[in-house]
Amino acid sequence: SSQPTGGPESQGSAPAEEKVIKIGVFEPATGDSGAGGKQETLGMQYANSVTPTVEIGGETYKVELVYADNGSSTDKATSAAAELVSKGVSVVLGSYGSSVSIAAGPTFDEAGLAAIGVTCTNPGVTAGNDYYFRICFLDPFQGTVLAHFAMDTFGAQTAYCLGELGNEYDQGLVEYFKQAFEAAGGRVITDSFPTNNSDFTSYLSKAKNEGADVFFSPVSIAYSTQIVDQAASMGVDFPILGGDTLDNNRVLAAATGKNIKLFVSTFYQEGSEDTKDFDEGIKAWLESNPQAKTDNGGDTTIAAVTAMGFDAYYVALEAIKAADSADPGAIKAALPGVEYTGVSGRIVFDDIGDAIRDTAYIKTANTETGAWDFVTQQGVG
Amino acid sequence: MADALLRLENITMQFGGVVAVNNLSMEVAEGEIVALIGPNGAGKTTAFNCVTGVYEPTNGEVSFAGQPIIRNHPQGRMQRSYLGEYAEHYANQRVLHPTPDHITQLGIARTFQNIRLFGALSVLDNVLIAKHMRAKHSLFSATFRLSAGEERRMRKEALALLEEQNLAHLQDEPASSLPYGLQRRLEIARALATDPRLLLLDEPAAGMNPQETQELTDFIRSIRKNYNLTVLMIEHHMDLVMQISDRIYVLDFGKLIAHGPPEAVQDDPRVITAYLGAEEDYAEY
Amino acid sequence: MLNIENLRVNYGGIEAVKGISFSVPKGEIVTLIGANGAGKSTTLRTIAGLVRPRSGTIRFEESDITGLSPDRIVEQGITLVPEGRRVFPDLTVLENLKIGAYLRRDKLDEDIRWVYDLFPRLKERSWQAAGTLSGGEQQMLAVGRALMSRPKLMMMDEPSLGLAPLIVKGIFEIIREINRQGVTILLIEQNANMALHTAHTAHVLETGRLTLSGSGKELLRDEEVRRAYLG
Amino acid sequence: MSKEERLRRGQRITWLLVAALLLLVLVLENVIPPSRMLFPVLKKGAVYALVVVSMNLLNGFTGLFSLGQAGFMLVGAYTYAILTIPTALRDGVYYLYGRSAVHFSLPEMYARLLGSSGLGGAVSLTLGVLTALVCAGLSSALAAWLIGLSVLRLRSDYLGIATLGFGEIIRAIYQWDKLGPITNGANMLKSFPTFTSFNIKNTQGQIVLRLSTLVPLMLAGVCIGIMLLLINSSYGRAFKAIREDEVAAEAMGINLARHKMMAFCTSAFFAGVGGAMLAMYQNQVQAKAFTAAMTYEILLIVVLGGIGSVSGSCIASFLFIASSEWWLRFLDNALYIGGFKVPLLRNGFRLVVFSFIIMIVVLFFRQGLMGSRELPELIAGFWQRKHKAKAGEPHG
Amino acid sequence: MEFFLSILLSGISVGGQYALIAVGYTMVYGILRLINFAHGDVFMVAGLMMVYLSAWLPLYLSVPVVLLLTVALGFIIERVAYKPLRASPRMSVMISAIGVSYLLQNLALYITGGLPQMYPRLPLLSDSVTIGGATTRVVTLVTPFLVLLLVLALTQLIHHTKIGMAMRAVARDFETSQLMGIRINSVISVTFIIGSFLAGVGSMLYFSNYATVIPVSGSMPGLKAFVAAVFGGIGSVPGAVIGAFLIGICETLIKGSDYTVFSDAFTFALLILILAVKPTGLFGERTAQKV
Ligand SMILES: Nc1ncnc2c1ncn2[C@@H]1O[C@H](COP(=O)(O)OP(=O)(O)OP(=O)(O)O)[C@@H](O)[C@H]1O
Ligand SMILES: Nc1ncnc2c1ncn2[C@@H]1O[C@H](COP(=O)(O)OP(=O)(O)OP(=O)(O)O)[C@@H](O)[C@H]1O
Ligand SMILES: [Mg+2]
Ligand SMILES: [Mg+2]
Repeated sequence: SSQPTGGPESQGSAPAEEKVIKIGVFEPATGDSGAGGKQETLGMQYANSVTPTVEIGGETYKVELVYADNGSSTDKATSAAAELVSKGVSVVLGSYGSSVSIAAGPTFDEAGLAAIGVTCTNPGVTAGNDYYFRICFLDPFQGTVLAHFAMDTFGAQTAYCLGELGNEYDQGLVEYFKQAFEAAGGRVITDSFPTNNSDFTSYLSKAKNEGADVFFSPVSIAYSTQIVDQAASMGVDFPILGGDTLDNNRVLAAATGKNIKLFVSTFYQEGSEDTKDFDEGIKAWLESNPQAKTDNGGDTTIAAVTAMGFDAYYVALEAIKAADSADPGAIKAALPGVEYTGVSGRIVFDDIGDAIRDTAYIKTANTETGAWDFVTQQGVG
Repeated sequence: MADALLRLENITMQFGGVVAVNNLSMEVAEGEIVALIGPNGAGKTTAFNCVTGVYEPTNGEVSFAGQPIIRNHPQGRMQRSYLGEYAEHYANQRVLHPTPDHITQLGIARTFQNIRLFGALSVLDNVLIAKHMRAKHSLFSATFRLSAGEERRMRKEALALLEEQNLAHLQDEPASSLPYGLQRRLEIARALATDPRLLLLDEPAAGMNPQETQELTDFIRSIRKNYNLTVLMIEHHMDLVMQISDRIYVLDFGKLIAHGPPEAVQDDPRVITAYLGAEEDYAEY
Repeated sequence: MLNIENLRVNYGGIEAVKGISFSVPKGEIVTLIGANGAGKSTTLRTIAGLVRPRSGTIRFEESDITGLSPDRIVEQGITLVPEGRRVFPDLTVLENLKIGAYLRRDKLDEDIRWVYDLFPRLKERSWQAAGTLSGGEQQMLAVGRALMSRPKLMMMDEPSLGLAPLIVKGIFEIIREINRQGVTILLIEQNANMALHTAHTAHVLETGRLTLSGSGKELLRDEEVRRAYLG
Repeated sequence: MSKEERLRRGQRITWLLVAALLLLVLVLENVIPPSRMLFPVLKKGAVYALVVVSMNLLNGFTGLFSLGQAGFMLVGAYTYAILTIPTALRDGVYYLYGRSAVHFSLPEMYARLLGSSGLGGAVSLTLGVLTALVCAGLSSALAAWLIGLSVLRLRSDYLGIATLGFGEIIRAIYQWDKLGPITNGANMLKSFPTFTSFNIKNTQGQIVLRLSTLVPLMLAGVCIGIMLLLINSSYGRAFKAIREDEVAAEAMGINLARHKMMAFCTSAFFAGVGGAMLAMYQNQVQAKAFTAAMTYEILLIVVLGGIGSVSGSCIASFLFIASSEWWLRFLDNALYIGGFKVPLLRNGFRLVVFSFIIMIVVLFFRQGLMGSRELPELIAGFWQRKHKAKAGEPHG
Repeated sequence: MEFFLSILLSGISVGGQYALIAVGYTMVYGILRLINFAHGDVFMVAGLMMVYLSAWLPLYLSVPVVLLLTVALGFIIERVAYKPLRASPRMSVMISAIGVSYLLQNLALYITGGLPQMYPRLPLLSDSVTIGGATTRVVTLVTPFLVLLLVLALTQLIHHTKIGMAMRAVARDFETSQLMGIRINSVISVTFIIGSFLAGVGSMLYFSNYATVIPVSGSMPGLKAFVAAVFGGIGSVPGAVIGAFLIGICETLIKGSDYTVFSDAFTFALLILILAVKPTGLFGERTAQKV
């Protein structure tokens, strides 16, 4: 039998003998984190359009992305994960949001399927789960980075932290921020709001009243846009700090044209020389693909999670190549040895399965141009 | 009458400014059939509701078989707006407010002016439900069938009761599908299933034609005999009332205006003006 | 005035009315008598539009009203005093009367006074929520409410149910009185004696079929009727 | 053949059917690959069936409009999790609160008596889990009792909203960080024994007999069976009487407060067990998930199945879960037939279609799937028709 | 002081927005005994329509068009999802309402792709003002007055007009109402139209304050508003409004305290407390039921 030579254009009419390897995309497309999940998926889709095949045992396999929406909620995560397992994927990417990843862990574990977390930064994702890996930094790191940044840049002594109740990501990050901030002699007030809350003025007033120097709220996109907007209308003077989730064009849009200071820590900075190809390539891809552009929030600003999704796809390909097999078990065995340098930097796994990372980018919203400005690259030192 | 089965003393029931029952005292002796009549809105149903615990009377006492079962006197806000009499009389006695199920437990069963069967349930179930109260079982033993004997006994008795009322062939029909007359009959059967000593009937003949009313009359007579029952009933059908009651109480505007044997009451001028209307009128139809 | 032809009505699988025909001449009192479950109420409910007939036609003053919605039928001048009172429990007595005249646009004071004269008991209770009235008082209210609409044809389903003997007589007085004022009346009664005395024409309904018709006086003399309905 | 006999026959057939289905599941589970979507759907369906029936017991059979189901499930789920997380894994779970305030785990306690490996291990796991499930049920029954004291005298919608409110209050309490050492605050509890823990492994750690789908089905089956017994007992009849007419029920000597409380607590008990089983299915539990929306979903299934029909509830649960989690999923993904992209298909479409289906069922099957009938009656009716057809005689 | 003032201000504005939704609930409940679970979602859809319409229509046009469309939506929902179930058990209608709520949310999810949508700035309403040192938006100050005005008009309508009386009659007995010549369908439609109109107005006030619309934007305010309606006694318009303000203020006060976890729970606790004392809410009348 002969191998088809056609590119991705010939999809529909490919002969039946074409070999396919499936990669599961375990991401939220709906719910609180739907927006973020979609952007992360975009990175994978773009990568898939750039490199649609992989060589295994000398044969070319077409890589097919298989999606399962985990609805951003832990109670739907199990079924979504089971769905991927049942579709026979070889390896899984995702999810945006730590809670769902943690919830799905046992399902992947049981099925002997390796999962590569992209931006789920909570330690609980990989801890105690052999089958979960991840390519991003962890919350203890990110929290510490932000705490140091707050103290170094603003001389902050009092920080007000706000997270969503029951969201592992928010709560974990707040906790590590608090630990670092207090260790450095600062005072921290922590608070949580219930899911689906939309009035944040009380929390902002409280922060103001407590004399907070910074307002740290690493919450999901829907909430952060509201916090930014309401903070601006209340005329608060403290800067708002967020984690990687706030690195999103919706949040940026909410800040644009208002008198507000917004800083985020993130995985990736658009516009550096090294990643010019990627930046331009994906922008062109977004422009040519209306659905993708809508998923990205209607413009072509590149979110860090998109870049991370892009890298995750290649890490998975590396693992497949290293295993030289489509068998989930073999891929799992090969993953710890994978080394890959992507647009977000170098990725090597430690023995828990976490990527070894030591820098984060800090960006600020430029409220005039409506773009993210690079501030600094911050480590824990 | 010392051996009265049911005794009402100074019962007053006041709704806001409306005194529905005003200082009513009456007695029903064991084995009697007593009728309570009076114009519309005189307070007859309300009196029933006071006896069965549906309402708390504003003032007064009800005793059953010599035991006080309900007792109240105006309290709180009611004290100031009370329009009846003898409020002080019960003031320093213990207040008694049993719930309706408690009253039924004591042996007083009733039917309703507007039929209140368990419409969607079968005829048999309607009767079985009335047997529930006296059965010896707990939630646990009933669920796990540890008291299956008790259940069998209930079924047997319920069926016997239906048999007697000529309803047995309808046992699986939903109660709501029965014609009106049979529904009334079933309601009485259901009340009988609670093993009462006293049966309260609220307009049992309403909506029945003269012939059906006649059947009902015989029926009430027979249950008194077979079940050793005392009956207190409200009724507007004078034929029925005059035929079977031993004594009659007449209420008007909540007050007792007459009582005594049927003949005496029938001729009482106050009853005629308030309730029956002039005799010759009555004969015309 | 009202012509009913071959009316059949089903409830689910049960046939409650099995093809009846009769008419109600203008200015008369017509009564339907029959045992429990004979289909009397069903007939009235069908005329009022509450139940759709399976077949048959209902004509009122030359126009076909079969299958019209109840509110349209009321517009034509037909009112029903429903079985079981059906007063609006949350509205006061006065409001219940007013709503009886919902489709009228003229002044109501006169009529309200008239109803209160007919039933003094209601006047006393003018501000009471109708749901807390006694059974008989509710029945009076239901009749009063129907009178408020000044109908051409008034249908009454057991208006004397649960009323004290004195009031029952009163009700029949009223029926005759409003009939004298020109209102045509279609009446259902268990109290066949009274009904037959009052009515010009009477029909006997047995399990969904008309078995006997005649003037009230004729039926009063009929042996069959005497045995079955007069006791 | 009399109606009663036919009904009894229908019942026998139903039981046989259920037993055959269970056996089939056991076989399937061990024959076809465990990765099939069928199994998670069966597991979740079983859990939902239990919860839905427990809600039907209240709303359908006792006529108490209660919306507290999610709250009771939450109590059960947490009780189960707190009692069974292995002590060694507790610190990892409670990482934000230093350590857990509970220092034991039920399966381990049994293991100390019976040994932790081999048969002893299996028995102690089973006993531990069963004890924890019973505790889960009891704790939510207790919660229901406390709540019932204040709200059961409310009528219809007021009762509904008050119980809904209690659900929200319970959720807030479990999320309260002051209770963190016990409940782990608003964060997830995990690492407790799940259904997969019941797969039997040999000494090499390979699975020799899969029971992970059978176990939830059996557990739910037993619980639903108990509820059925209750419904068909004298107390069940009393509950129905309350549904039909409270005033008349009271006049028949049924103590409203006591019987309502019984129904409320029983329902909560099984909702608690169901909650615990949901936690087992999900491998983790978090208070956040037990929202009013979950209660609505359960209520929806109750109505879809038929208010007052246990078998309807069960069938509707499985159908609901299967279509929402499995059968309709393809709608979420773009589909190419030849080179043609099927329009509308994209993420979120599944839910749109699903809600349309629900609306259609609600609008066109007014009584739900089963009305208030039960499966045995249907089978009996079927039998009767067949019988009649064979006899060939017109029915008089 | 400034802190307290700003908390109070946001409490009042939250309360006002709940009030507008609550009135819709209470009216529909009053008539159909139906907890219209879809009401909060109608409110959300009104928000979304504004987002999309304002993109290609000037504001002075899009505002009335959105109100019109919202009213139409409420009307259509009633005709399609509730009217066919008039004769069914109440539970079915309620489930139909839950179904509609699902449908609207899922449609919104499908159309927006789950991305939060930015609500347009309404001139004047969205501007900031400073009073007593606390900064807030104009809409916060406008809301309570607007609410009061609307509610006065409504109570007038319900208690002193024919249609109001018809509404109360229909509430208890469809059949008998028809026998009085009342067109129950028109009366019910009017109710839904009024309710949806208020939801439309409410959505403008609400989203001017909170800027983003997501598919579940309606569910929390919807639930809170419903609680407010129960709180005041379902069926009573002034009750709903008082309930809404009380809840709004309490809720923001709690959020400003150390027990934010309980901000939603407190609302319910308050409700249950009220129900324990008055089983039919603050102004709810115990429906007359005579045995
Ligand atoms: N819950 C209540 N609230 C206010 N008034 C009430 C209430 N219940 C009864 N009443 C009033 O009390 C009076 C007596 O009512 P009741 O029902 O006892 O009359 P009745 O003698 O049974 O009359 P009928 O023969 O017409 O049934 C009536 O005028 C009624 O309006
Ligand atoms: N809603 C209904 N559903 C099913 N069957 C009904 C319904 N209403 C009445 N029926 C049945 O239709 C038949 C005729 O009932 P209908 O009420 O017309 O009788 P009726 O002559 O008015 O009797 P009554 O004197 O008891 O009022 C009866 O067998 C009754 O059981
Ligand atoms: Mg009475
Ligand atoms: Mg009738």
